[in-house]
Amino acid sequence: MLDFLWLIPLLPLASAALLMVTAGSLPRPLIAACGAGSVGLAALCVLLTGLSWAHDPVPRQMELWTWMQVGTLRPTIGFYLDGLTLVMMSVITGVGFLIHLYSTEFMEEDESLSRYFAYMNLFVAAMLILVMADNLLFLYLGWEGVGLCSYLLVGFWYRDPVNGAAARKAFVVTRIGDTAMALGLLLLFTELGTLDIQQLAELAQGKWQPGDTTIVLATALLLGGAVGKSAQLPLHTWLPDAMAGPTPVSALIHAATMVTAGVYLIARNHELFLLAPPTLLAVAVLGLLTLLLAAFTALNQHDIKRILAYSTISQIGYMFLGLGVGAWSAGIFHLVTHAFFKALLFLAAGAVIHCLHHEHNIFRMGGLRTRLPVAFWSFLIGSAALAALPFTSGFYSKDQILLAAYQWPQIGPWLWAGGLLGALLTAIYSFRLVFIVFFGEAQTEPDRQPGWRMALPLSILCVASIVGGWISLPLAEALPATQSGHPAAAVEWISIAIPVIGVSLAYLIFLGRQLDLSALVNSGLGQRLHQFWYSGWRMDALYNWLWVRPYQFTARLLKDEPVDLAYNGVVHTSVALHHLLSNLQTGRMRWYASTMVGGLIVLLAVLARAG
Amino acid sequence: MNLAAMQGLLPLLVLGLGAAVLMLQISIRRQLGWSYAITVATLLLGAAAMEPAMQVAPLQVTPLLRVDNLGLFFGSLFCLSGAVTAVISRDYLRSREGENEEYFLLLLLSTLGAVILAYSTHVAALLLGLELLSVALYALIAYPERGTLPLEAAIKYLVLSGAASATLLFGFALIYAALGSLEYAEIAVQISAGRAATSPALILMGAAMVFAGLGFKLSVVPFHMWTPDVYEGAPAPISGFLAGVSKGAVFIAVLRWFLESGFFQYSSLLAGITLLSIASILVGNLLALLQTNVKRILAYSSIAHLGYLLIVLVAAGVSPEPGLAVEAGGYYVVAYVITTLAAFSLLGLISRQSGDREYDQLSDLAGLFWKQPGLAALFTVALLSLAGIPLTAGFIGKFYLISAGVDAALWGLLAALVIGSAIGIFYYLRIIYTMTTVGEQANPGTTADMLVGSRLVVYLLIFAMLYLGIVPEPLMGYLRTIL
Amino acid sequence: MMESLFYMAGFVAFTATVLSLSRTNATHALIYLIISLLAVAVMFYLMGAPFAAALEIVVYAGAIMVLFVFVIMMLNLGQAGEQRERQWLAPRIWIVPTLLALILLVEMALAITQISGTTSGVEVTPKEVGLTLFGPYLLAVEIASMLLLAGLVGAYHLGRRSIDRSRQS
Amino acid sequence: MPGLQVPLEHVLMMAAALFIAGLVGLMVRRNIIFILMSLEVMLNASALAFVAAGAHWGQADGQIIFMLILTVAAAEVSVGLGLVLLLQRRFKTLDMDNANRLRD
Repeated sequence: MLDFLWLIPLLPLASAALLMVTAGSLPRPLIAACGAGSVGLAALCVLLTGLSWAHDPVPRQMELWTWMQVGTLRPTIGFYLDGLTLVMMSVITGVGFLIHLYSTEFMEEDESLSRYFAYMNLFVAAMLILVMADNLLFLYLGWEGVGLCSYLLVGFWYRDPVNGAAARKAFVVTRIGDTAMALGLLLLFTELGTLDIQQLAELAQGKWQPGDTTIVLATALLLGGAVGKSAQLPLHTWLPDAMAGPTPVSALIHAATMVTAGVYLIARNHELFLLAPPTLLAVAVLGLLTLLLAAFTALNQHDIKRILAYSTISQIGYMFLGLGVGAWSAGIFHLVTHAFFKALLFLAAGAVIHCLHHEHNIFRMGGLRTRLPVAFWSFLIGSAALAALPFTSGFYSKDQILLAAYQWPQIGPWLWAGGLLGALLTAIYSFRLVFIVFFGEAQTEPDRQPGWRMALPLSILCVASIVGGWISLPLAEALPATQSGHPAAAVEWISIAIPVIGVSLAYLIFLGRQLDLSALVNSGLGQRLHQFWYSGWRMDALYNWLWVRPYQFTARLLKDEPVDLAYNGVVHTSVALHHLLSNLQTGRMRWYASTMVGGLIVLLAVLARAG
Repeated sequence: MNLAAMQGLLPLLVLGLGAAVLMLQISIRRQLGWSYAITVATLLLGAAAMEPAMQVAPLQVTPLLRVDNLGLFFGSLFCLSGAVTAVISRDYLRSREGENEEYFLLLLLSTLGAVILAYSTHVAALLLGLELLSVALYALIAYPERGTLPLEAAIKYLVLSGAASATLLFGFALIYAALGSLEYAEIAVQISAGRAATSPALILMGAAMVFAGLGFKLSVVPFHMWTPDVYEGAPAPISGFLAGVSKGAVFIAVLRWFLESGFFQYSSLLAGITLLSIASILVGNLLALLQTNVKRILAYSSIAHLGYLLIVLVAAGVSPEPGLAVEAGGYYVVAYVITTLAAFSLLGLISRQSGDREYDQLSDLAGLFWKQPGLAALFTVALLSLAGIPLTAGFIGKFYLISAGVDAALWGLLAALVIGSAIGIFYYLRIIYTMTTVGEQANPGTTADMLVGSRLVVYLLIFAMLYLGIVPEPLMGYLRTIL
Repeated sequence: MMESLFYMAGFVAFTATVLSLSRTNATHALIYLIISLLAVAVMFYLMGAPFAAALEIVVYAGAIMVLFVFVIMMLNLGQAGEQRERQWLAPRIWIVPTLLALILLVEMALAITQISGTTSGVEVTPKEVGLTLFGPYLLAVEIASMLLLAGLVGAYHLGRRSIDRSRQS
Repeated sequence: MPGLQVPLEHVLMMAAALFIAGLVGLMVRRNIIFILMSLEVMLNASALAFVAAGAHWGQADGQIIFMLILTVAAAEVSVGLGLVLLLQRRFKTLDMDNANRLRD
């Protein structure tokens, strides 16, 4: 099966091509079958690959094909297969397939079904290329590919200009990170002369001491790319807006896979990052800040998908924290469990939205526990995992990260404390969501129940969200081990207790009403704080004020100003030359003959220099 | 003439025999379908005959022709291009009355000329190949029964091309007078033996006149004036043949002449070519800038592309290791021929029911994307390839060319190439943009009535352009082995 | 004696050519051209190329020029045409091109005068030519036949149309 | 009969002069018949140069190229005159300056 590795990205790619070419002329069931089936087949291939890899778990590099060979330049296309790749591939195709299956029902009535599946399949193919690539250039191709698909899918319902604006925002903001990443690639290439990931690691270790400026700069630039793609501070603002796309898209792209690409990038290049301790510190601190900031924001939202979006930002913050403190496997572990329970949450939210006439506001829901039981149980399990309640998958992964943070020298305990605060907030906001949406009085009646194609993926993901914490990922070879050592039992117990406390608090505040915070909320400070957090710490306004306005101002200033003059000059010169030359094309043969004679005279004169 | 020579010349024999059979068929009974079938079959057989011929290569057959991989490969490329032209012409001629059987005979003879050019190692073969190619083309350009434009184009081409041939011949006569040989390899021997030292200026002038004559066929500035007029006046499939096969064949002949007769050692000749190259790139692209006739745009763009190709000659001359430059030239010719054929095929196909005029105005293409998406896709890929956008054959060709230029440190030429490409993108994208707009003008509204052959050719061309852009290595590797 | 004959022939050839190309009457021009070709044939003969001389007369002056005559007769160019031709040959029209051509001639002369040596004075007989033609140049003969075929078919196609039309009208 | 020994440069100059004369005709004349004649003159000049060079080396190759040029001239002229007939019929003139509808 390992020889057929190329089949895995090719399947969804071929399906995307087919759907694009036929442009909706296929019968709708066939479109759905093609869209979901190709990803399902790919998932099957990944499974087979995993099985045959288990026999012989050696990392291997497979050169598929040399793109071209011009002189000494020889860009190749190849895959690298190790435990990390396998884990990522499983998540992408496995969760991806479930979401595709779910989509066949969710998008059933959409007129652009073919376009939807074409984009989704293209996304899966690009994401697979991203994680399978053996060199950073090829990885970058996948990286840009998923960005493009994200853009297309956020703006999927393009008739509403708001969606278009959201898509553009997502594209532009992540581009900032991508540009940094491209610069990082160029820097690495000029320094080391290759972009092959394994060679890079080797060469870098030979060339630099830990903390050398160049490698710190290069990894910082890569981090820029990761921060943009994974919606971390300060480039996180696009993700909440990206919820404008269809909900399965949010589940697949903006929760389970694409947004974790930054985590993958850092883990994949961990040898480089290990040479740059300052960058690693930045990763950890950025992760912590992001997770806190997003958690506070999530506490104050009332759009169901925005709450989940901020929780995603926050959870990726945990992954960054894990990577930053050297808990590589824990970071990836959290990536996997997060993919399960966040996909579950989004899909359950999608089911709610789907059955409730596209209602997004949680305060207009309520009492859905009995009316939408499938969604309720899914949401409950997903929230439990998100809040890291004991024995759920989220608990294990988050616990590992927090323990590793605690053991990190110097500021470790501070990072740990921050993470705990985040965990408390996570528990509160996730169960706030559960209590408000599913308990209390009904506000809106659902007009339908999810069918099996929605229920089945939800059930599978429910199971995965619980048992996902018990599996052991084959990461030992691929990533360096976390420093072991057992912290005090108290630390463990605190980690367990915090989520429980959070859930209890949420119960007291939002359901039992024993804890009345209305006085606090309605006070002047409370109002202002609420507004502040509701707007996501006013980041959008800040950026608007800091970047967009000055940019627009400069643009207006330069609209007909010197810089343009140069460009216009080029244009005018070209046009003038065009007219001049064009006037010479008189259509008269005598004139043509004369120009040829003139040309011959000039040519002879040039040659005569040697004569 | 032994058997091996016959085997080596098999492609030529097939084409010649095919022409004879076709002539007999026309004289016995005029029937367009048969003529078409014989032509396509002959051209495909001619391309396939490369295989047996390769078994005896390399083989010098009389001083005139050499059967080697280079000639065979490009010979079969020209045969296939001729077949593509024939298929497109069949569709194009359907709405045009008259006796069209000779059209295919002339096309066959013209292709034969191109193949001979690819084999030529002697002045006589060069002259005959060139003239066979051109004489058949004069009649093909003027073929349509109605309208005055084809006639005007044919006369312009005939007269100026004749003058160019005379110039070329005079140049060769001077070289012959100085060196006493007409065979390329022999010329190289004489030059290295020092016979040239007695009259270097004479040889250089001869070379310059030869290059001027060939430069006309390649439509290199300042010998380019005829190009847009002739392309505009000629039937679209013939314009494609003229721009693709004729130029490609002449370029291969030039490449052979340069490689084998030792003219690379004259640095002033290389300086002259550099000048022509830069002029072609800039003038060609500038002339295309605001042009509204698509055929003329493509004509100007072909001038610019030949300017790019000349970089190969300079690079091969300057660089101590000419291999890379020659490979780049070979690849570029393949990419250019395919792309050019694709672009003109579109014009031929949308004009298939247009009666007397052709749909060659930019405004005629408005809305093509919505009316005939397949053809629009063909044209889009072709234009992107001409513009050198990645994942198309044109990109790889240009990339190859740039690395050859970098290798030989030809910064001036590369600067011209970059400027030219930048201008080029503007007008190529303008055409694509026009195809996506909703046109108000009367527009080729016909769909779905293309012949099966034309459809096949459209798909094949799209595939070839993309394949060469995405998987260029097989062809590169092949060219590396044969050049 | 022979030498002076050669130079005389050259002089005649050049003069006749210039006269031919500056005529207003096509028939006159053609006759000058034939004279020029005959003079060139004399030069061929004197240089030891009798076969080429014969072909120059038979094919060039004989066949190709007759084609011209034929066409000129068919077109029936009248007096009015001649009047117009005269206007077209005003000095302002030909002076710049002639200057251009003279520059080119000077450039060519600079190079040509570099060469030394004479024609060998050995006659290359028709037999030798024939042996070479059907020896190393055999393929050239074959290809030339294709070339003539192309010319024939092309001329037939174009000429047939004009004759058909003239019959119709 | 033995050939004459004339300096090669004289013959080549003669050929060049004829070539240039043809070129002038090409650049000056508007009547297509004269243009075709100019073309013939140019081709003939090249042929003269070849025969002279062949005579210089005492080889038959020069004469053979001359014969090929003859063939070329015949083919070109036959097609060219066919075009002349059509030109007269379509444009009612032989003036090439009138045939300039193809232009920028």
